[in-house]
Amino acid sequence: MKRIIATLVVALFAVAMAQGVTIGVLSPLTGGAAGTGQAQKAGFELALAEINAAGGVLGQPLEIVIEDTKADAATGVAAFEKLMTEDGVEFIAGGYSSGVTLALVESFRTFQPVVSWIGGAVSGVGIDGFDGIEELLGAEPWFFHVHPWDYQNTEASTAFMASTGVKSVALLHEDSAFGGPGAIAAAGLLQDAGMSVPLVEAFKSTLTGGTGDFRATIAKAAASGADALFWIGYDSDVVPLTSQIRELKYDPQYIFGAPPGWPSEFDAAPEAQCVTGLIGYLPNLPNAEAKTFLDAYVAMHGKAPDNYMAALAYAQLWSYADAINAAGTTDQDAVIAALQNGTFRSPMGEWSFKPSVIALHQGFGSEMWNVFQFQDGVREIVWPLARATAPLASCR
Amino acid sequence: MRGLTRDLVVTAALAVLLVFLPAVLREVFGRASVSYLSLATNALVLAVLALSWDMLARTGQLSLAHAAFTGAGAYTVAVLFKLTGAPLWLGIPLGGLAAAVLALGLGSVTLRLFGIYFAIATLAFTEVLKAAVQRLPTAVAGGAAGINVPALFRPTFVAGSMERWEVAFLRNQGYFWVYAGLLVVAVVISVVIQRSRLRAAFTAVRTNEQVAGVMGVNPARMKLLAFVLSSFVAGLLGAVEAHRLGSVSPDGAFSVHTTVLALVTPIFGGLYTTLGPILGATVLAGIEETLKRTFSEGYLIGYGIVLVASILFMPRGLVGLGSKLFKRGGASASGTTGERA
Amino acid sequence: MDLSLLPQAIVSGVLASGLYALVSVGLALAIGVIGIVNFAHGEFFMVGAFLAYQLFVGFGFDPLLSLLFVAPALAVIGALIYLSSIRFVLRAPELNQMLLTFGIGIILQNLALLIWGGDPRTIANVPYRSLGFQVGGVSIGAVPLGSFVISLVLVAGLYWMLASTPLGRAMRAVAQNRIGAGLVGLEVDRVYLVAFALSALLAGLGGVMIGVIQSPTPTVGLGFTLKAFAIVVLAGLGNIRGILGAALTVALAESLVATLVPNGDALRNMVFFAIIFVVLVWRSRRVA
Amino acid sequence: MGRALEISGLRAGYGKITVLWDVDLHVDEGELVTIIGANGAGKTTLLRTISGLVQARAGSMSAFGATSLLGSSAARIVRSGIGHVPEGRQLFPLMTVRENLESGAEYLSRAKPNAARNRKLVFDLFPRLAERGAQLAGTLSGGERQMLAIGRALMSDPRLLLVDEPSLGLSPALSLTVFRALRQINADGVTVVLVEQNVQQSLSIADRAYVLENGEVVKEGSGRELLGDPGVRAAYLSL
Repeated sequence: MKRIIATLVVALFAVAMAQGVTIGVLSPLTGGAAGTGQAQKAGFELALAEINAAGGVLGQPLEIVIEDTKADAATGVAAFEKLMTEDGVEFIAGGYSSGVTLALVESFRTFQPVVSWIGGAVSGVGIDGFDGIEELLGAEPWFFHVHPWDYQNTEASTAFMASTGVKSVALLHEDSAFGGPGAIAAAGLLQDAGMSVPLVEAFKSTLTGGTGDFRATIAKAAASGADALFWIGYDSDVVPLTSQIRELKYDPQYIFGAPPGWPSEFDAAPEAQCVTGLIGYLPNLPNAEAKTFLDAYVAMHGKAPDNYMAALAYAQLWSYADAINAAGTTDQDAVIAALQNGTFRSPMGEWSFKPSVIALHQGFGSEMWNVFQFQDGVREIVWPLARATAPLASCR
Repeated sequence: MRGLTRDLVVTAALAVLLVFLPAVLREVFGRASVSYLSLATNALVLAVLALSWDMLARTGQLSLAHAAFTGAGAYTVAVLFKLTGAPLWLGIPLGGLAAAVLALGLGSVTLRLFGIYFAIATLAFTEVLKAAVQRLPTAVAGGAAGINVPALFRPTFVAGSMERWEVAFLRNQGYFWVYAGLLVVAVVISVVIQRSRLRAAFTAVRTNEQVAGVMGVNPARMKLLAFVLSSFVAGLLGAVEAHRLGSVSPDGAFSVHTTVLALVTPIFGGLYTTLGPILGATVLAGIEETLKRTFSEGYLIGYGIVLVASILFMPRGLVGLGSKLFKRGGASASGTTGERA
Repeated sequence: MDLSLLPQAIVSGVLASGLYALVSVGLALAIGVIGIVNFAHGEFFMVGAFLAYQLFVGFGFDPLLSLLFVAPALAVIGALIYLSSIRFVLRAPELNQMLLTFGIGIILQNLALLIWGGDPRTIANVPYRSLGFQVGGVSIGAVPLGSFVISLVLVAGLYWMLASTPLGRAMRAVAQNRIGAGLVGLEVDRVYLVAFALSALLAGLGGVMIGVIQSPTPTVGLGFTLKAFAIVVLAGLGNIRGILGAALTVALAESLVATLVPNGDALRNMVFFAIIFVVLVWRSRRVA
Repeated sequence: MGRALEISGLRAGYGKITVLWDVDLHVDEGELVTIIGANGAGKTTLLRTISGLVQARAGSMSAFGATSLLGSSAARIVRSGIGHVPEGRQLFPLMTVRENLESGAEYLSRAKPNAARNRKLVFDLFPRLAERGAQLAGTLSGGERQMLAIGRALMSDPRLLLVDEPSLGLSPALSLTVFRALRQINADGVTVVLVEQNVQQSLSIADRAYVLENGEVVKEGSGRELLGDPGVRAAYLSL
């Protein structure tokens, strides 16, 4: 115990010297969710460099302190408390994992800093007997949620499915907290939109202990005779799923997936051809900043962002900088008002915080989502039509 | 029994120390004591987990089922509050009890498994239990999304008379005390084992079951006893964790990570002792946090190096190193001896 | 229940046993010969997968070609790890070995995170990854078939090596009686070194296959490691031939349940581990 | 005749326990030397230290003129011509009798060319082993295991053979067979050092003998002398 305390004292003095505005970031930098955390970190670093190059915040350089949550609840809480009590931050950014977010609810309520939170998409809306993040935190005036809620993801997915004109959809979903509730909501919405759902089938994701043999599930989807395949899973499921669909000669009209990210370099794989997916950011979005973000990102990190979380983190930090500058103070109520009323820049286009089903401040909604299709190695935007760069092609 | 009395006195002193530690931290560090208290609590959790695993290991049962018992404790609490309006503190003892009953069942069918066979069987049991819990009706066990669990402590903020961090301090102090209580319970159980005939019996079962039988020790009964005591503590721990972390889910509650930490920590600290797991938890938690605060990237590489180095340079753990340092020149045990598990 | 899918389920299950056997043989060798419970074995898969990825990105190597480089590379890595740490704990209690190899696993995993980042990667162009042949209404995948054949060859080769070569007999001798092995002139330490390097090499082969069918990530080895441990134990420690039967049993059961039961794929791990548990318990009671 | 083995000031033990205290002994080429002593006197440890299974703490050892053997691995010791039939036999239980025998010669370039000759020699000594060639060593009887252990050591073409308690657990008839075989081996030119509980039997075939007590050599003499020694008779022969 002494040892911990001694080292903590040293750390304490080091951070007590910080000047200007500091934003505390909670991100899973290691462990199974490290891909997401690292993407967020890269986005924050880019935004930070740009913000400070543009004069910083309130005339001082902006600073961020990034804490690794390991996507572990207990670690996340301790990291948050460190940011609040040792680093003395008043603004929190980052955020990922519903388990971590649920564990943070009590602490958030205690300290009530301004929390701008990317992850924790499990709203709880529509799930009986379970309180999700939106139900627990959405009504708090200091809570700002950046990433769309689960039902907004499903809304976008369903709207896209409906736009294709398919009559029936086979729904495959991973069986944990991400795909399970998502599939129930999606099946309902698809049916509401007039499509039939002959198959709703759970599978074991490679992220939660599966070994990536989806043949049995795919065979069932093929046997269901549905026009389109809609799957909800993780990025690491993409390669086995798409290759096994081809291997089993299953040829739905559309293969549509909604993983949190897509594996790097998958664009160049032949399996990618005609696969469609939901994504927040693509460099060929029809707004000026989409391309400049890509260029700046490549200049800083040497490669294109693998995960749209980078763009969300970038947008999140910029919104803080703009709001604090607009408020002209770090006073909490003023910054909340500025965040609430402001319109912010982002690689996804302009955005602002609006009320959602429960939440007072929901950043991106279903309108953020685009559906892209891999066409000859390029991610063409095929939906919504207003942003489309190419028409949707059938896989058959 | 003089040894037992002495150990109980030391335990009582530890308890007193733990009771006052939060106030001391607050006095010394002010608001920063909030996060130190959280880190200390995480170390306590690890200590209880490690000590409870070690109790079982003393009979030679190399369990990879510890997540099953913490998970059982957590789910007992969660389901209890989801289905009934039980009083707040009732779930914790029930969680320990549920884990103990589960252990009795698992223990009695795995009695004749040894070494790695036992380890894999218990790992398999955990995985089956996790999948089964996930597939229970959602109305009962919440399915994949899990279940919310009410907090044990919700200190109220009185504007004007206190600062916000003081509320967090009170909450963390509450949990710290509860875990300190768990640790004391675990230490008392452990010390009673170590200072009674159970110690010789457990050791005999671990080193040679046939010989144990000849000595008049009933190996099956000893193994089950260790299993039940160990998992009871683990179940209590899981139950409190459910309250502290606000929710349970199958992947979180039955994580292999818990199981691995439960075994890594006592090896690091020193196996088959009361002090070893506690020391191991404190030092490992301290090292990880220090590395995390020192290196922004790749701090876990350093953590891995510490583990590797610890085995190479102190094969009997921190406790073994300590006794070597203090008894230098005396009849200190060589580091390489020790029976195979 | 849709019985029309039954033939496909059986074929898929049989072929899937190949990958299971492939990821298990190296571990069987480490446990069987050296008696070391290597918690870092899954990280060897991961390193193998990433090396195949790196060779593809850097030189455009097909994974099959990469096998020729990755396998020896893993053998070297295994040998270095053995020389720098494992050999000091050979006589230590099993638990010490577990902590040591767990530490090595953490180091490898986080080194990979530093080098390749946390995002899933793709070996983008594997011409046979999506290849399947239709035979009488049943699809046979090129990759499962390939890994099935490779693992059959490997297991047979390993079995032959152990039975009929001086090196193999040396490994068996060391495994069966460390003291006796020294007395017949075997440098036990050197045999262990070779066995551990070979175990890592085999893990490298498995890792390349995993890199083909999945996305290399720092944690990609995990799902296979637990199952490989279970298969090795199901086969009986040191029983190389038994790997095939054990892998077939669990793979077939998984495939049948995944196909015939609604939401069966989500039950894969439950079925797998339930079989392991029941067999281990049943066997322990029968023996006694 | 040269010296087959020369040991001086040998000290060895396990962990914190020292078993051997400054042991001096020598064995001439062609001799059959017996070491007797009570349980725990250090006889087995002495053989294990000579053959490299136990690390010596101090002392020196030379065999057939080769010095600085102490501290070598067991594999190097056997290469230098010292075979060991250890306590507990230490066979490979899941290998056949044949494989066990062959393993004795397989890894020694010196012994490999003579494998056929030595195999014949072993089978002549123990015809039972030839019959059981394809059987797994783990399924053999105690006597057969002892024969196999001796046979395996002989396959390494030793010039000096260390034999630890060959009669342990054997019937009188079987142990007689084993002792006869040892005498035969010795007659064929192999130097033998024998540790044995059966003092009467071992002293009667020994050229010389040492008495070990609490890790120290307390007596030395010809087999006949020691058989007649009143102290030895009182302590080890219960006469």
